[in-house]
Amino acid sequence: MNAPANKFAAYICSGCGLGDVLKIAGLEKVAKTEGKMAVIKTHPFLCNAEGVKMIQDDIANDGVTHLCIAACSRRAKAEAFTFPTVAVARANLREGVTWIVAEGADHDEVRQEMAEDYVRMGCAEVKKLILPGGNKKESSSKKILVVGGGMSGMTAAQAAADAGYEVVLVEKTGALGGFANQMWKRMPFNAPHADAQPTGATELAAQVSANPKIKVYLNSTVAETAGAPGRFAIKIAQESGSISEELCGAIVQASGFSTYDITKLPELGGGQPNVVDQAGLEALAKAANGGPIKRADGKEVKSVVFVQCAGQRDDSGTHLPYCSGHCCGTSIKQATYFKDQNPDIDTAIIFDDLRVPGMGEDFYRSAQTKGVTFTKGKTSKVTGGESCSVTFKDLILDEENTIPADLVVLATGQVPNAGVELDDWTATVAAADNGDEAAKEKKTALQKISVLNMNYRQGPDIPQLKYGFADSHFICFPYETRRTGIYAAGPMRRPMDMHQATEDAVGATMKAIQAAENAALGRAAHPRAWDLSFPTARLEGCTQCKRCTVECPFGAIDEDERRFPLFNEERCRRCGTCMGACPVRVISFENYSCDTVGMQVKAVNVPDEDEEKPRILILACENDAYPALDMAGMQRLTYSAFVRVIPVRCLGSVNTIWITDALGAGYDGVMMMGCQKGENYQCHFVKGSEMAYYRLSKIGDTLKGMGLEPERMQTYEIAITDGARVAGLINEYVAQLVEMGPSPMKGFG
Amino acid sequence: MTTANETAVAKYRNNFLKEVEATVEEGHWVKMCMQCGVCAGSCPFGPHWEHSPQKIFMMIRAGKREEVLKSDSMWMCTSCYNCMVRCPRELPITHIMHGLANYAYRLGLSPKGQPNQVIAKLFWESALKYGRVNELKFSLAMYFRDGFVQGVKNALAMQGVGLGLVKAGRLNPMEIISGHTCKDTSGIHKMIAKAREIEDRRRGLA
Amino acid sequence: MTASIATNQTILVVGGGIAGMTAALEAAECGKQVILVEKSPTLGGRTSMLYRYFPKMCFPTCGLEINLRRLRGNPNVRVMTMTEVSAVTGSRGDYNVTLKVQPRYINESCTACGDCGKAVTAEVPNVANYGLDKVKAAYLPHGMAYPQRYVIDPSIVGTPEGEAAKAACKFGAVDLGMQEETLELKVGSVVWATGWRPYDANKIQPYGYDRFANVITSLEFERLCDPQGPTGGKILRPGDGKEAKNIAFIQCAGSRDENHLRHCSRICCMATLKHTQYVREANAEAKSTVYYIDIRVIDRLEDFYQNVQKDPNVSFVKSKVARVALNEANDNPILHGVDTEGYHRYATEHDLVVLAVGMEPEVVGVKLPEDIVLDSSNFIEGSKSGGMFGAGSAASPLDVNRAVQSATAAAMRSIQVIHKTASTEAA
Amino acid sequence: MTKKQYAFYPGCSSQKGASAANYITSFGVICDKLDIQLNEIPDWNCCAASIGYAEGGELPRIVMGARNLALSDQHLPGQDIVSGCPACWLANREATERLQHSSSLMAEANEALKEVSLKLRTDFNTKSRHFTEVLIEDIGYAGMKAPVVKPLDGVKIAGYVGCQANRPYGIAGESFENPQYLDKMIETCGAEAVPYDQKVTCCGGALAFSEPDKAQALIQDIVGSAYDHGADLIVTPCPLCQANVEIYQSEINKKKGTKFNMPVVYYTQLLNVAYGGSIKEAGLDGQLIRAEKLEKIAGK
Repeated sequence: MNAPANKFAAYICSGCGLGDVLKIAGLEKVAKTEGKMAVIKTHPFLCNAEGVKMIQDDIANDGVTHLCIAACSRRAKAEAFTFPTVAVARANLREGVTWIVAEGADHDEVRQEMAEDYVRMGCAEVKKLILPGGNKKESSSKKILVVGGGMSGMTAAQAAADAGYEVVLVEKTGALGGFANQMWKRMPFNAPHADAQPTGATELAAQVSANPKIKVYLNSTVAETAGAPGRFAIKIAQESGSISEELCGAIVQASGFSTYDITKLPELGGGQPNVVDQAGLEALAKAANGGPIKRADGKEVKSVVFVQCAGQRDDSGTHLPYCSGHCCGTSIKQATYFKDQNPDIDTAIIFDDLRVPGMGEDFYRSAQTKGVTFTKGKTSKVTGGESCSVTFKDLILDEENTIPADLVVLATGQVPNAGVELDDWTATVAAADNGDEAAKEKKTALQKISVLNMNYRQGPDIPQLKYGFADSHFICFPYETRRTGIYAAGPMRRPMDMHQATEDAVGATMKAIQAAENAALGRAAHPRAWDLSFPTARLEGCTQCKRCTVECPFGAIDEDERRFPLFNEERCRRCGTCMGACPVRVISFENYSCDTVGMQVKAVNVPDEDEEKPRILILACENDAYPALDMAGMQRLTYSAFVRVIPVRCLGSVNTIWITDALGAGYDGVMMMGCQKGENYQCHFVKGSEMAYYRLSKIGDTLKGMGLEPERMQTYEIAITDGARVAGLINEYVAQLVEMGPSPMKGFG
Repeated sequence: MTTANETAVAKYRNNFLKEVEATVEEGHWVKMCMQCGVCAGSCPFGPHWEHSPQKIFMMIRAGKREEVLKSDSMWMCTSCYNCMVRCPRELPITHIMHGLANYAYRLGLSPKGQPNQVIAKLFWESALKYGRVNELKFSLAMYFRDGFVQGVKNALAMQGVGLGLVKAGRLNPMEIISGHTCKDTSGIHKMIAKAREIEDRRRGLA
Repeated sequence: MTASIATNQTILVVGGGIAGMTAALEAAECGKQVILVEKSPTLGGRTSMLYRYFPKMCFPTCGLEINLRRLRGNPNVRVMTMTEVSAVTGSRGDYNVTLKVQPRYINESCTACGDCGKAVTAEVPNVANYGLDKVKAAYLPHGMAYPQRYVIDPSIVGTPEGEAAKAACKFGAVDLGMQEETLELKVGSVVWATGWRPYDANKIQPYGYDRFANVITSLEFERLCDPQGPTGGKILRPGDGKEAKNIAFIQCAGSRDENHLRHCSRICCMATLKHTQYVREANAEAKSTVYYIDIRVIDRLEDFYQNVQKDPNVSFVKSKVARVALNEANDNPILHGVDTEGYHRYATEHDLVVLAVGMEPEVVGVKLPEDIVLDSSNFIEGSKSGGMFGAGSAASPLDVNRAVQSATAAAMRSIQVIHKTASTEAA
Repeated sequence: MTKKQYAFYPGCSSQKGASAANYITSFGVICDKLDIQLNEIPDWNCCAASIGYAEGGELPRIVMGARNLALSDQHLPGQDIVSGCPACWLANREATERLQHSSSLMAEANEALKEVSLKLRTDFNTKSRHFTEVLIEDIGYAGMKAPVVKPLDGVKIAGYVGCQANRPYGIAGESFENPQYLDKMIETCGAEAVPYDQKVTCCGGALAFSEPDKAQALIQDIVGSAYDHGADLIVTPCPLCQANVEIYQSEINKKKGTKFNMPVVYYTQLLNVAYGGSIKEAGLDGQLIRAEKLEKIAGK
């Protein structure tokens, strides 16, 4: 389908010792006779200004449109070999051949064969490459929807507006401010970290309401989220019952948290008079307004005990297993409410580990200076009433102790409001569709809980990670939700204090405006933000099997009314999992398709069995396995010259046809190298490697059908640091195949 | 009449921490301890006492007044200052230990006949009497603290050393009769009496 | 990389660690022009010197690879290594910055082929391994180094060694005549992602880091456990190369201490918990003992702590170790202290002691623009003029995840500054 | 050339016929060679030491110090107050700092000082220093080396710094756990400083008297380690350390069956001998356990 104007050129580098150990003439011959390249040039130093100039001139003056650069790894010299106006394929002769094939004349033959194959593969690939033009949208919205009007939400809205973006803020209650409205003061954000500070919620709410760029919907919820980044169609249900619609570019979800129900802690006096949680204490302090803090019964509090980790860090499975992080600091803050008002009030904090990281240590010291006493102990019993008492094991004095108090404060945890848990949702919907009445009711109930009510087939809210928090799975990429253009902020993402929450909101807003900008340019979102390609499907060939829609890790694909896949390009992360899933191979990217890889597989010259030169195809994840192979090269480790490596965007994008084609063509084996899967998965497209394993577990029968041993196809989890290991694995596998003998398919291919 | 102890108990009711802050040398530092225990592990006499400094600080916060003031722990301080230089919260632990000991002693709660208490007392008296310490009288007093017979035993036990020191010119038998002294001993006595009066007034022990 | 000339629409990011790279990339992927300066020869910063991340035990280079890929794909970021900011004047939206560029003695022609390294015999301490081993004086900082270019150590410039390196290079990449350069540019906003450094363990005298070979820092321990490290991933004692099987971890080595760092460094507890699992991985019999004041692992990280607590090979002692002595017979450190939970005195012998050293801002001792606002531990809170921001562990002692979060926020704030200048100029 | 002038606070143990008499004796030659003049504070009184706490309490102890400071300020204005005994140095310096730190304490002290018709300037902050500080900071190691005529060749010495010469103040720039200055002085005299892990172990201080067994356990470590590291003698900057570590060796031998006979001398005695001082001038005749190696050199 390439226009006739296409002109293909191969540029071969003889630098970095390539010319010393490879017969360049042989490579040129391959590029000409088999690669059918119109232009073939060799340069002793292709990546230097002169070499690059040579290529640029050919592009400018000679109409070259497609390049095969046979030199070093695609990970090396990327800047030099960037030619934005043409399609480029890289044949890896350095890290992939000369650096890993054992030195010496006895290896010359296999080394040369390997290099020639890579030139063949490069030429084959480039023929199928189309330079992605991108898909600019004229009418793309850059408006930011913020869901939740608490500190996080307000901060996000203000942040986006300050950067010049229109904002729609939806808050379910009648006022902005969220939990902060119930608070008397907050922990200090800045040096000297000594005293509790006003929350500033009222001021921020006023700013936000007054900001012409921010449209605030109070008493409103999101009734539906449809569309994709750049064109999210949001239905906002108002108290009045009326529905207004907003077109938004990206979404920040800051739906906050609830406090853990104190009545679930009877052993700690939960529910008894004068035993309150931290929220309850904030209310009392707010009521006191700087004066003496009084209990519900009006009695002035003269002694107060704070019980840390109430219903938290619980490994029994009854209460919250995690630590909410802010509670130590919050209790310290609340203790100073009393001390600042009247230093004679006895304030004790009973803790196990006092967790005030960073500058919190200053706040801790400050409270000690004010006379707050800290006791390392485990509280076993609290009784409320006219005179409360707290029984605990003093871990320092190593004895049971009971202290009386007018008021007891339980430091309970944060419970996220992240919306509906998707597995629960899927199960419920399935049951409901089978006519289960209870399930139908539950479904309506869940819809009420849902924050975004997304119309995605994967469910109405963003996926939750653990304990109901919608956190990112990635340490290096804390904002990576699995729903493109929707970013979580604040305590619904992870338990946190107000300072972290406001920081978090600003970060999430950064990602949101970025998503809106990229959607408008037709560019992918993280991790392929530079990528202008996007998947298209030849629907005439589609069998409506739905695998692509089901397997897409990002919920990018819906079904149209005729049940054909409907690609939401702006949701797509360009991993190619859909391409790997498609049994009829109708899905492809301009620069990455069944053909771009398939033709490389076919291009390899597979020797006959009598030559005793097995061929092994390696399909390697380009983020971890391929760099690991490069590392092996950089460390000058050697591995078998019988392997041919093709980098893939993700193991999830591997279409089984490549494997069957390879084995059918007489390859002796296939190694699939992807990222770690399972709970601590490393796959940057979440489910890619997992899907690959799942699909390939089913390929055994196909192989049997071809009369092949299942061992001829192996999958491996490879980490980027596995340079040495990967070389070893290759050599072991090659040895194993030699043991097995050549593929019976040889000669039929 | 009520004892100093009873007065203190009445004044601070059950808040021992407040009492310590008001009456003990550097006592206001006690609340800053974070229970890391570095002091406990740093003390050369650590193995020999009941409560470590950090534990005593915890006991003070827990209001264990009797236990603390009657304990012999702070009397075990050799003034090596290890705890003080290592404390991550910069508590002047050595001074607090001395202060607690002194306070307990002034209230008459400290363990009777605790040997270190005895020498501390003897040293001070010796220092005060002539304005300078008279080592011979000081050591003899030390030997004879448990009565004459034991004293002779102690003295004999150290006789070799004593004679050695005399021979080396580092112990002067004549000091029994005459010894080093300041000219203005009477002034010094008045000065110290005054100082004590001021301190007692400040600590409410008058 | 573009040769884009900086304007007051440009964002300058100082520091090429994970926070700096993140701030630069987030802004650039939002269409902004960014200059990213790094004082060392490569991007990657401290995280590239870690073996694994907690709590997932995944590899820092994995995220680094993605960020480098983002960088290669983005023309908006201009990277300058071996470059430091020597002065900043002006105010929000209009800063004049002076940069000092140190000579690398290797130019863009380098292909990282390694011939110069082969030609040189002189060795220098390997910074990437905290000096635990040596590298040739012509070296690639590490396998993931970016730019992927060699560096010549100044010590061999003007020596026959330097000439040998020059002679060995077929591509004329070795330029021994390079000089320090100074350049001025205008930017609208500055993100300080200058990161942290481990607190100098020599200053923690009671623990004898300066006197006992088998007392090391947590950062050195990371390198010992890393297959790319000096011992190929074996936990061997620096003293005698014997495998360590009974390891003590001393928490708050410098942190939470008025004599050293006043703040809590946050990461050390989780780092040590992670280290106990390295120990397990290396030898199923090996024992770890953690001496701590408080175990500070918040939110979901608590899971990791609870799992380690279940590990029979790991024990916890609530105690700040008083001092470390030496068993002169076998060079084993002996830890002296008191377990404060019930007051138990100990004198415990271990074969290796790892000091969980605190985080100190890298800028301590560096002259910052007086516009910068620092907290009591010299972390960057922001700037009086409002156009400069701290990011990552330059702003607060943070773990990687929070550092990236902070850097993303800093990028947002810079964009706000740029927007304000743009709109006021338009008006 | 003019001599460096210092107000001198000898302290009780350094008086004639007292336990550290030989320490002071050994100052003589050093002061001559290094042009140091020590002017004794008239009618100085006991510094009250730390052990005074039981009966003394806080203010009386500080007032004892205050009197010395006031006398020094009156009679020897502007001269740093130098003492050879770390306990005295510590007490004087502590008194100065505490009084500087708290105006109320200063007022109280002055109220008491009225009784001896003295007054301490509220801005009094004259330095109280240990004699080692004078040598290290004002003379310097090079300066200390200059007069050396009899380098102590082949003498192996364990530098025992102890507690109060080292904590809480110590010598500027030195570590509390591993101070180097005593070793440097040893080397300055031409002797060899052996590695010594008991450098800063407490000798029991005043408690050696009242808790002999507990203190002697520590002293046994201090002396034992000196033997283990091949030392001929121990050197110390502190009279109390010197007395405890020297005097109780015979006791320990009796109780523990050890054969300790380790000389314990002062750094000043080393310098003195190195400067050519005689056995008498160096106060070596004041040793319970004679330091033969030094005496041999001094005798030459």
